[in-house]
Amino acid sequence: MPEMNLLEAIRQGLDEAMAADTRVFIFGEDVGKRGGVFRVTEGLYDKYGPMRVIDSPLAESVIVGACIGAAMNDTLPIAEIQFADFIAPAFNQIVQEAARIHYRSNGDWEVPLVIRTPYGGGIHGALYHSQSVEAFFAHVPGLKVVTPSTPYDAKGLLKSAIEDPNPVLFLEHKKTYRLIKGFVPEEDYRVPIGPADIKRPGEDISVFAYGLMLHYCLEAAQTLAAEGVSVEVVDLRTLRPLDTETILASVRRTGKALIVHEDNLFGGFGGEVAAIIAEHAFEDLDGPVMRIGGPDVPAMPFAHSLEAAFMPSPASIATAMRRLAAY
Amino acid sequence: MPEMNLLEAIRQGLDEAMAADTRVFIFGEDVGKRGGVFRVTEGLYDKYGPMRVIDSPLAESVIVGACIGAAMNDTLPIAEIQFADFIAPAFNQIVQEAARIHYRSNGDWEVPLVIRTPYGGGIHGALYHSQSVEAFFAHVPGLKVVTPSTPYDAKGLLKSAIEDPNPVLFLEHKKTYRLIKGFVPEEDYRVPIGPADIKRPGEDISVFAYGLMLHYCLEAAQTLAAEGVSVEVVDLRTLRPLDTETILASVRRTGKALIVHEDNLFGGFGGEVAAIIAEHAFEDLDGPVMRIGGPDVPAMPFAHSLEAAFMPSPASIATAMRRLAAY
Amino acid sequence: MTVSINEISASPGFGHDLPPHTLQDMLRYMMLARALDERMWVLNRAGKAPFVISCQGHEAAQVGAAFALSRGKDFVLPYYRGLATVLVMGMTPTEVMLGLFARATDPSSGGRQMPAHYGCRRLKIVTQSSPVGTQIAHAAGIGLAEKIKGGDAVAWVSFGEGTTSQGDFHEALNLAAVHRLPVIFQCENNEYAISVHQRQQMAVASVADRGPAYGIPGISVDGTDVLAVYEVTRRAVERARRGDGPTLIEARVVRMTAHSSDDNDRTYRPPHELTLVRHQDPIVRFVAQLREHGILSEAEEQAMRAEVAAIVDRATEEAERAPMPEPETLYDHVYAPARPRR
Amino acid sequence: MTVSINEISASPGFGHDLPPHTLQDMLRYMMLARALDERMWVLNRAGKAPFVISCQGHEAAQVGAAFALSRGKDFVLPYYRGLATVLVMGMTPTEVMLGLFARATDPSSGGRQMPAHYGCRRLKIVTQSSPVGTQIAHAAGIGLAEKIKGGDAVAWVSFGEGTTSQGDFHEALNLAAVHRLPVIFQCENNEYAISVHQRQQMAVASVADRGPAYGIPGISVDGTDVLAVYEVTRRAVERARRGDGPTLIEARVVRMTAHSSDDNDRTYRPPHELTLVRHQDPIVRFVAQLREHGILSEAEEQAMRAEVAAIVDRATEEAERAPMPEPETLYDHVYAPARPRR
Ligand SMILES: Cc1ncc(C[n+]2csc(CCOP(=O)(O)OP(=O)(O)O)c2C)c(N)n1
Ligand SMILES: Cc1ncc(C[n+]2csc(CCOP(=O)(O)OP(=O)(O)O)c2C)c(N)n1
Ligand SMILES: [Mg+2]
Ligand SMILES: [Mg+2]
Repeated sequence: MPEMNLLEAIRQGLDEAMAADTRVFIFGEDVGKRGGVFRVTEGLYDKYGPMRVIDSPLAESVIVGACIGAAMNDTLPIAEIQFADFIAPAFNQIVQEAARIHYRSNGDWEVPLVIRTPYGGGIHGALYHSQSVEAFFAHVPGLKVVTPSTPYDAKGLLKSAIEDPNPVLFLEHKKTYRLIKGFVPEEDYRVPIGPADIKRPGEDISVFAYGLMLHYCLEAAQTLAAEGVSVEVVDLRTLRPLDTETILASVRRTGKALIVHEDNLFGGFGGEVAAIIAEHAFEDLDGPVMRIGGPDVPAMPFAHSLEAAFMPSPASIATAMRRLAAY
Repeated sequence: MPEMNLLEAIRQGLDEAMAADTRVFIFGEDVGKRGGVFRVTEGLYDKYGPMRVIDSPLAESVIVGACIGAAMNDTLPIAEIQFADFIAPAFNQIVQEAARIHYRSNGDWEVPLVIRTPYGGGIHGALYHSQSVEAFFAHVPGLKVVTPSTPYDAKGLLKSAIEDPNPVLFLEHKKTYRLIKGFVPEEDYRVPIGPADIKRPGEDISVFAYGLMLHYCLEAAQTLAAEGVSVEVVDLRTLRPLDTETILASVRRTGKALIVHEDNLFGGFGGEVAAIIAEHAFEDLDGPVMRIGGPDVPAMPFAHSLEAAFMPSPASIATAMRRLAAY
Repeated sequence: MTVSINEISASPGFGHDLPPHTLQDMLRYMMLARALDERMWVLNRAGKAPFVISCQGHEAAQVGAAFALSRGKDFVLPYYRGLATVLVMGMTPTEVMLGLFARATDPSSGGRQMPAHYGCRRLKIVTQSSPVGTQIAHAAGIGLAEKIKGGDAVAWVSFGEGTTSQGDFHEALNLAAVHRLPVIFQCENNEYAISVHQRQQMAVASVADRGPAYGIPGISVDGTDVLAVYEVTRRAVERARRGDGPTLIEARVVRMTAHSSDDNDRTYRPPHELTLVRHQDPIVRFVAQLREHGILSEAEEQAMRAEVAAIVDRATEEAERAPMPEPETLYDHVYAPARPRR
Repeated sequence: MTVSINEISASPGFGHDLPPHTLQDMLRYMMLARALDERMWVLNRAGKAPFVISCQGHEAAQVGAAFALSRGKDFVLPYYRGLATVLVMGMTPTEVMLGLFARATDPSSGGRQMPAHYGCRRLKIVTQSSPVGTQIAHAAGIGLAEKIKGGDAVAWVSFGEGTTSQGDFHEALNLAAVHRLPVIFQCENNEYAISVHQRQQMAVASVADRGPAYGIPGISVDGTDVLAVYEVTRRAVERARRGDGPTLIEARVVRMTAHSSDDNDRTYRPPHELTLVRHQDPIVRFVAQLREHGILSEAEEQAMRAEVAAIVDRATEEAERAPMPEPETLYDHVYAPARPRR
């Protein structure tokens, strides 16, 4: 079982999906000869040619809009949005069109579309190359939103997304691209969209995270273990549909919940998780449902000093874990 | 003090603001001779002329984008988006531009912009003329989001919004336009952006709502009063910045919280309110933090039978209140 | 590259060699659309149909175009005025009325959408939303997929002139032009976007002037002349099937009604214009043409009107009898179920 | 309506009657921009500047245009290649370097944005973001406000040819055209959008071909010829101030570097093209022109180069010494404070 980083796992997933089904094609800015600005699609243009790996014009709304049309004409498009910050011009096509087409046609039409996009910060990308966008889209019925954190999950979830008959927003934390490595099986496998994954079992508190923060939480949990606190770390993996069963079962066991994300706290995805816990595990709670999120400033600045001040860190997460454990 | 409906109060607020400050102008589809599709701007074109009440091309992105530019050139634009469902094409300009300009310029530039738009359902508007959009925008630092529910608040908040140096999204529930009437003073007054308002004091449970649902909650509270349950109904009024003090103080008194909105439940604004309560009023809670929201389907259908099935009603709210009170 | 129909159509003879029964069929569809549309307003006034948005004045533009397409093969993405389009493509009058009444068996949406938001996968009528212009991008994407697959179906999409102000119009035309996609963009220019006149919408006289900005033909045609529209569309379809790329067609039409049943156009439209519009009725025009060329007798016309009226009566009755959606179905079809792996 | 500079500029004499010192000033700004830009790459390679995005090859297009504007009166909305633009409009080399190093006193953003996202309210340089094309709408809005107020300032906005594919380009030009707003749209066409060639971006040869689609002049000019750009911009400014509306100018330029310091253009650009581009250096060209017309001696050129190098040294040193933003300032300026009521 070869070891690879998250980016390579995604590339391999794309490659295998394209080899297996000629209906699959890739559409986005610089995905062709350039292989994408992060090199995720590197080599695919040479392998599958310009009719299946297509450089789009610089226009996100029609990247998604055209892929919706293509999906309705018997192909399986994978749209790449170069940075999640630039998905905003496609908001209308994603929310009002892709997400509502199956419902509005009473089940007649389907939109089997994957939208891949790198999100998140900590890479000195400044206000417009660091944003997290999951809260906007996880709110939208008809969409699925996936946020893998390991190479294994990334490849397995990508294949599930490509085969899913619904529009799937596939969010790749760009700092994990090369930072996170792991073993990926040779054989064809899937990770289903939906189930969360307990990445570290524990007894004292439950922590819910995804993307880069999942790794920071695992690091903090390690620290806490040395202090005698057993932390369960749950990788949400899919934000919509959310695996509330696994979440509630974990909280019912530990009695304490902490949710961590990098996106701005207020109105972020953590609010939903917290609300579900507060309503449905109320009787089991031995402490307040806590949240850590990015501060409520418009975005993550460029200057190192400011970027560092923005990002939740393993240390700040460990502090919150201690506080919750001690409650 | 004359009585008027919510729509008339907004129109009067616009009229007075335009009369008081020549920098104020209105830009949107059909706002001119037609006076807007809901007639909110009726009469203003005749009074202030085509340079201050301007029919825009049918293009929401440039409606907001141009208003951002105009706001940076010493005018006070009021953009009208004909239906909140059609704000999606302007998402990029609102979220990436309007909301971030002051921050990204380190305080150098300001965007004193008001974006008015009718939202919400119950008027047989179907999937695309009934949507609630507050969750998308209340998540965005740099924006203010206002949701008045009474004529008095609507006019007072509108004037505050026009004078605010920041972009303000002003959400008008279209079913309240003619349904909700109230007294509006003759004199020039303001309702500040920020503070929530306890519309009905009570002792047993706290209910948080806004827009049409605020009125349904008041109706349900009336029903519960007859049953001997005292319900406090808090009108959030401003969703961002949120008045967490008033919210927490209320819950600390009653020990029980219910949040009601019409928007889809999952990832909706109620999650944030619930999360704040669950974290910061934990010790005072005598029951689970409950939420009522629209069901998690892509949008509100046209057929009466389906629209009725979608909308939370005074009756369904009363049921939840009873359950919470009995907890 | 903007050309007017007079220049390109050295018409080979009246009716472009279409056989008489086809010409009569065209008229029949126009009359059917009109009769259905008029009935909808009657039902609206009677409180039986909460919302109507009309095709009146656009019939020739739509029927002419649709007759140049291949039913069940080509994709159509008609906007909300596309009643005549969907009739030609195979939607039945009863199905249209089921949509008006928001019945469970409405093929477009099962009563979920407002009337006139057509869709039917079997007929390749692509489901439409209300935000204007989004469908233009979908059409480009359908064309892109067709090119990838090596097929020769075309995508035909319609929209109003106001909608050309949306970014999606621009992005879609540009994409289709770059990749020479088999797409026909039909702008039905009725000079108004609700109350906003074309003069406040654009600084050009014709939407066809925009073709050259994308390197594609922009053709302006009298959209009240069904045969002229047929001919330009036929050529555009040929061009698309040949792999030569998209065409932008502006069909100049008239909006014979208010924008919708929620509108009152007397607040913004001068009275003489409202009268004038009545004189540009595409059906009156086509009847006269057919009469002149001996293709339609007075008696045939009357028979056709009676036939159409009967169809509309029956459609209305059938649709009214159909059941409303059950409340529990609100939760259906949020997500499509997993497909068997291929 | 698309015209090439050769047709419109019956140039009255070399340099359009600009005095020699102005011509030398133009060159000085071009050299200054180049020297600053080159230094940034050196600093990048040395690990001192994490991100560089270049103006190299665009200097003539920007300096020529900016000299036709009125500093402190007209608004400029330059995109990320606008280094020469902001220098002419009054931003100092030190201020530019403060941005590169993300220092607290960076006038554009206090170190919050990536380098090259310029802004300065005092100088009417409007703050820019990264999502391309949004500023085009802002420029239209600035023009709209100017018209409402009855002023005669113009808004000048720049963007690349790739950016013309965005809906915002279309929507903004259309709005400006309808209301005849005082806006100048400068497209700096360097034939690439990162790796995507113009051929995959549009099916027209020139962005200027898009002017007529909006009913406004579309002018294509050699953007490596500073005086040609000056002249077309001067006329566009006159036109705008007269109330005759906007102009679309395509300045054909070369991208002499990779897209940015994160890019490697050898993966998609043929080697001969990389060589060719070196021969289209606008500075080399302008130096030769001035020399030919006796406006710049060899000694003057050398002095200018030395002067500029010294400025860049000083700017770099000053900026490097400046403090980083304090972490607590992360929370500043989320909202503007209430203004006193007027
Ligand atoms: C994005 C969006 N904005 C606004 C509306 C509201 N609206 C519905 S139809 C219409 C006018 C459309 O005009 P046009 O494109 O000319 O088509 P016509 O109705 O004249 O045939 C408007 C503004 C909408 N449906 N979608
Ligand atoms: C909305 C958006 N999408 C994608 C990007 C990523 N991006 C940055 S620059 C660029 C290419 C721009 O090309 P062009 O407009 O021709 O300008 P040039 O860099 O060539 O001067 C791209 C795709 C972006 N900044 N914004
Ligand atoms: Mg129209
Ligand atoms: Mg370029």
